[in-house]
Amino acid sequence: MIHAAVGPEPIDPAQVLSRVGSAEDGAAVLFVGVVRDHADGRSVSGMRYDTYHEMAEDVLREIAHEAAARLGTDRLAVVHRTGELDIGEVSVAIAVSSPHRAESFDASRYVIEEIKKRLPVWKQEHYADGRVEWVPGTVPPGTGAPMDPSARERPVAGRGSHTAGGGQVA
Amino acid sequence: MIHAAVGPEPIDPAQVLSRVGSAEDGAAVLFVGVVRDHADGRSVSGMRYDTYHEMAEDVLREIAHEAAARLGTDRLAVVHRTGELDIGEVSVAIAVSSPHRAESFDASRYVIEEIKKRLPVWKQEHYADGRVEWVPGTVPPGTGAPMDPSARERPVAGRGSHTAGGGQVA
Amino acid sequence: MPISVNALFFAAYRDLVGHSGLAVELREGATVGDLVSELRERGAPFDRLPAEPAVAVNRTYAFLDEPLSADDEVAFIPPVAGG
Amino acid sequence: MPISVNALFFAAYRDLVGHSGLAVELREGATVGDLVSELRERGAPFDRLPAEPAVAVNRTYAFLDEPLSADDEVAFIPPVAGG
Repeated sequence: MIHAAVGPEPIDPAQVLSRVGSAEDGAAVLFVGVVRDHADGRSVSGMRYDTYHEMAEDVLREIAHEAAARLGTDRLAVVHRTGELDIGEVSVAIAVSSPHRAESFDASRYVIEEIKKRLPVWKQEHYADGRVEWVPGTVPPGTGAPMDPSARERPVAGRGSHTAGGGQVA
Repeated sequence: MIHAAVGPEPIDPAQVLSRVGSAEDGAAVLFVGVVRDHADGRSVSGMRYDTYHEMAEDVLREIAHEAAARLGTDRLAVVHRTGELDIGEVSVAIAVSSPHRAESFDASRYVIEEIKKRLPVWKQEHYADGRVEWVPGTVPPGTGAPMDPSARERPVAGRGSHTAGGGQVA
Repeated sequence: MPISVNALFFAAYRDLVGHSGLAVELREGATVGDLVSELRERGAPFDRLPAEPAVAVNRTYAFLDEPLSADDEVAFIPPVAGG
Repeated sequence: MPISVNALFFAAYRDLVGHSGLAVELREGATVGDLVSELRERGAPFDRLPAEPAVAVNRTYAFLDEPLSADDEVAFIPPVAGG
């Protein structure tokens, strides 16, 4: 069963992993994202995750279904946390399982890459020196200035990879 | 700390995962290999893992160190089980962590691919119809018939991908 | 007949404009781009919004030429940074 | 001076020859390939071993032209299937 959730509850990776697996599956992959103590050479003391909650669960569910199609099974669970997190706390956990390993690695990677491209979540780093900054992000594909009609039929992922647009506020 | 072990004790993936991670790491990947209930369309009831134990731990440690060099950290743990396993039991667990996710995915994949290429372990499938067969395997690189001297300096991985050589016994 | 839409501001954009959301009146047939122009023409703090922001209309990403209807929810989406 | 080495057989090879290991006498300077020939020339069941098996000498993979020394451990390694 595909599971996708966004919320403030602490994430237990083992519990997310326990949502996948079946007698048919020979491989499972668990990805865990954790708040780390540094970014671009600066010491970080914590992180706040804001989200457009109503939309985020829709987008995460959509990503999960796309990944499940690549995975070839419906054994996929993804949970993204919101709110204030300390160093070492889990921000995201993704578990998948499949008969063979290649599909599990591929689907797991797909979910985290797509989360970073288009999940409406923002994080604010709290630095050891007391300053606070929004982490530079990615413009999601399929939004902003209209592209020429031929390009528009298939939004180009590359378009979404710059970090402009007011991502940082001191 | 790099951890590599081969043995008959049941594997707890969460415990293997708990061996990695640090305040510097933003990503962890756990790979779990599980005995599945079918192979090539045949129903499987269990699996026996035999090993050349003295050599297997050396090779696994060597693989772990190679993977850690790619990972860029020493947060890597890999455990391979031996003996009789039931369907759903864990045969191998690999946990890694690193500041960024790409290295964790890469190192995790490297460990399982190298295990399959060169860890001296053999598995015997027990089928639902009572028959037993050694699973066809891979000839490790760097052994067997000598190659021409230029090739010999760097064993070619492709050489090890066939399944001949007495891998199956009815 | 003018229409009223709900503009939402998240994260850095909420900090920029000092609002998490507000209702905006637009002429019938207006697009997302018209909403952006209408807001930026109000001057500070709205002129700090980019001229071509990423947006979602009713929780789906949309281009700036998307036409709006009464009561649409138009979210201004700063570059995202999940994970 | 002949030397004695320890041949080990695992998994399918153990099943083939019916032994997990045995001591074999070889002439000084013999290679792994000479050990394989010596065994296969004994006839059944050793002639069921492949002519060019994978081997490990003292727990390290080796080619068939590797020279052997007294008391070396030479493992016959069927295609491996871990994971």
